[in-house]
Amino acid sequence: MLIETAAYASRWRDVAPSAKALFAVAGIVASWLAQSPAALAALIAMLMLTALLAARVPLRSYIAIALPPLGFLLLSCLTMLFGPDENGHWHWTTAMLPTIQHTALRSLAMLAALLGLVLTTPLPHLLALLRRLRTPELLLDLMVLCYRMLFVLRQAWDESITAQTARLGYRNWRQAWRSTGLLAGQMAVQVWQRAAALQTAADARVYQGTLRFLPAIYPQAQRQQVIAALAGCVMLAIAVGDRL
Amino acid sequence: MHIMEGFLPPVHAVGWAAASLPFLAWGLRSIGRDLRAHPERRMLLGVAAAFAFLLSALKLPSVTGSCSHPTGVGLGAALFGPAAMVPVGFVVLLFQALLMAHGGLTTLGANVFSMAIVGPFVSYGVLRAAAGLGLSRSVSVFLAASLGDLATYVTTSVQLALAFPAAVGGFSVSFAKFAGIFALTQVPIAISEGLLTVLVVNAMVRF
Amino acid sequence: MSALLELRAVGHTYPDGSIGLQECSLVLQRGRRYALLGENGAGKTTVLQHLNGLLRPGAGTLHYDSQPFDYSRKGLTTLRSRVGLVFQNPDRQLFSALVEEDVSFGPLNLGLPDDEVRRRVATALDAVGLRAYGRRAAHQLSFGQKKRVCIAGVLAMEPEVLLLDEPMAGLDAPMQAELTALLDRLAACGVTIVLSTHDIDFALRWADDIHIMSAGRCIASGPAQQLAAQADTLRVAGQRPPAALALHAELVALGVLPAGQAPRSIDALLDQLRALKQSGVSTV
Amino acid sequence: MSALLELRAVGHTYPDGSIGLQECSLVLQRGRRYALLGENGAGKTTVLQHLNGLLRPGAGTLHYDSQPFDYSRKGLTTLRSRVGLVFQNPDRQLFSALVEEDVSFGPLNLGLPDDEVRRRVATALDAVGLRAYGRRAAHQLSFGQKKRVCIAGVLAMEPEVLLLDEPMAGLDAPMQAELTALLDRLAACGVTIVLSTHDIDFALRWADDIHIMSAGRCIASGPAQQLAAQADTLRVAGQRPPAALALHAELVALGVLPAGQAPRSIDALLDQLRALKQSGVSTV
Repeated sequence: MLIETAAYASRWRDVAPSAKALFAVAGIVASWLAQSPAALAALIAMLMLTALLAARVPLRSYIAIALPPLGFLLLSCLTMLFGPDENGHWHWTTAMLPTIQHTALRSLAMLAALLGLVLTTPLPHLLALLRRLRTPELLLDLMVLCYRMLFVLRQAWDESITAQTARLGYRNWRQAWRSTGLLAGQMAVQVWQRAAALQTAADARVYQGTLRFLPAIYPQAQRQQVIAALAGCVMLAIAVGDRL
Repeated sequence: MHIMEGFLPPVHAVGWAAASLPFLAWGLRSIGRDLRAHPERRMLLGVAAAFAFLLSALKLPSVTGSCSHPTGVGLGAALFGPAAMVPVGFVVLLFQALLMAHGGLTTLGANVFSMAIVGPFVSYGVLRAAAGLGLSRSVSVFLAASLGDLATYVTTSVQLALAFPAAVGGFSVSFAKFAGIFALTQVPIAISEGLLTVLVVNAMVRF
Repeated sequence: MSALLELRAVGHTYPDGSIGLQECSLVLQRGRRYALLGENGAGKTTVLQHLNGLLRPGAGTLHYDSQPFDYSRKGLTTLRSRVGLVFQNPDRQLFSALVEEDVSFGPLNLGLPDDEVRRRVATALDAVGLRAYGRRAAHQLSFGQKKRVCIAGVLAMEPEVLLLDEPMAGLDAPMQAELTALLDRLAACGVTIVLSTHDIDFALRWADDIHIMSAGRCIASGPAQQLAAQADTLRVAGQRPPAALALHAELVALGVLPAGQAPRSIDALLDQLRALKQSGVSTV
Repeated sequence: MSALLELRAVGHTYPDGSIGLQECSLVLQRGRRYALLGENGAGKTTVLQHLNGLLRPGAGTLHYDSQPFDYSRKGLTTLRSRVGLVFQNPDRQLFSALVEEDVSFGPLNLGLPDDEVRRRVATALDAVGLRAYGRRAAHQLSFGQKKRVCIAGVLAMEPEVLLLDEPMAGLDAPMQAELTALLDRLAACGVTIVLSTHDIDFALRWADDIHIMSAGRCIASGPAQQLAAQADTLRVAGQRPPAALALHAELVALGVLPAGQAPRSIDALLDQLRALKQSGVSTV
């Protein structure tokens, strides 16, 4: 998972997640408000450059991560560029071009806002932020367990695939299907065993029914939030100025 | 197929979020009640969510180049009931947005509606109907998983068509276009999903 | 001296019908280092889970502080906060994302104030030598580091008794030496340590007392050196005599070494031989 | 004699950037028993996965039957059917509900006819002593039994070379003895065996030849007894000298034992001492 690796390697990793989230949310709201292509382009530039230059996210990972959503964008826009005319003949049409242009730029700006956040903030820090924002406890517990077990299960999955490959389990299409099915079935059964083991381990540490963790302290949080808010205001000003 | 970050206009994004919220609240309440009787279910759903995420990030043989697909949601609906799958699906979709940039935060509501609400409910309904008709286990599991998957993608096409009606022909033409384009990837995925779920369920009942 | 923890004729049958323990009795005194020695499947893990209240005896009783334990909610909280258990597989007991979060889980469950929890987390991570890793994610650590995080998670509850299930399994020699040093430091602080192992050489080298398990029973208990010399008892438990004792006995029989206290490890035996060489009392 | 398998200056970097192997060269001859000795992380598993074609060298080459290996689809199928690999953790390589189904996985993938598969499964289960367990559920077996099922699953492909990753990890003494006996039987049938271990005592006791790994390199190769005596090389690889050799050296220095071929295990040393005692040549 490229995002995960980039986030832990980021030089903004230990910046208060609240500040980074504030900046990203301001970027998203500004992108929603902005109307003209020029304003959206300015927002895209600001959001991307912040991630690439200020937070020093490697350009290569940035592009690799942005490619799948860009594929979706391309496909959807091409779909909108094709349609019937009044006579029911299908061909390329520019009727929706303004909508397409606006939607594409808005999507890019918001994608840049999202990437700026997730490429500098490891998911556990975001979960801690969600905890502070009073997300329902049950959802948080599911997220915490999901995050940790994700890596445990993926490692188990990869090791099993390797073991199956060693016994020629992926020689051809048919065998690949059979092997994947067997493995997924065995792992599905493991879900219960692993859950039971975690329950026992939690009970051993006086589990009281909810997963409680100590919040991290960010000594610089206040200063960082102010900076983020100011930068956010710049983006909002661009967007609001554009509407007026 | 997840709708990417920022693709939906604000009204639609907020609208779909508002539509999903009651289901999420209902799902949480339903799990909460269940947890009072079976506290160990909390861990179970957490691990199940991780497993669903893992399967959704999986590249299946024969469907190269496809990105994420809702594998496991149909299976989960059969095992835990559709209500529990709303919060689990929510977590999986949030993680896909945050860890893989598949989908997004502003489109989370719309994606939750198609993938964590419509998908599981259709799967569950098909499973019940198939049981009523007395179909074999493999057939009913295949139908449940693949129809749940198809329903998800039809819902996504509806969401896109509502947001971007065609200049000529409006919603119905736009729906036809989106559904047609995405069918190229989604129909093979739905079939794979059905096949894999059958293999998984057959392997599970033997353990 | 009174017993800290005691199993009296405890029997336990698992829900699937397999027998975990049968008439198993053993006593743990405060401040000693115990090894539970036995083959795989002899019931070592089951004993540890009884000592921490995770399993409840089907027959017999658990005595804690010389009182029969009552298994009330409050009693269990007290027992588990004072008797910490570290499981064998880290991936089945670490559930939170960040190291320090996981370590804070136990103390928070005890209802301690945040400051106190923070202090304990720092102390526990210091103790296992992972202070700098607090903000790392668990999946970024090596196997040996994860194992130490598990131990820190239990230490943060400041238990009097530390139970460890096969702590040396999967560790190579340098990591084993590191972990042994950590256990020695904890024992020096007065923590009672009980670990399970199937390695008799390690048990003899490390423990004050050994409890030998076989087929769900504790078939013998006593000081390590005394017990390790009882070849018959060991054979019943599927154990061969420890190498250090066997060699010492032969060398005594050959007159190379004087009769007396046997060494507890091959290294100690080597030291004896080297001392002999240097003292010039060569047998040639 | 020509090499069966050979790594020539192989380098391998994992996708996460960590270095698996660096200029690693080693040769395996037909019919011998090899131990790959090294600490955790020294690159033992990476070597085994190269020998079986699971990993591809980033630099250098794998030679098979004295030819550079070509990594074609067909070549990989042949290599993996002739060089079987048993992984460390049985739970990661058993995926079928029943033991015999799991063992049949490899032969079925080879595309053999059903009769032949049935014959091979029976033979492989016989070889590991689990004939009676074919219809049992794999997850109900003990750890040691699971390990043997994994070996049967590879044996059923009738490989010429058997690679085992840390086969003794997690096994208690009786199970280790059983597995050693099984490996001895296979070696006697002409199977070339390569196992990885971090236990130098075991490597010396069991192997004909040892390859010592350290930090992704094979830093020394040679006959077990010769290599095990090179204290300097061992120290680089984080290994202490084997107990049997160290004791033998001290006893020779003390004049208790005659100089000469050192024993390969503590048991062999004990036998020497007992023989000495019975021959009446007591040193007293």
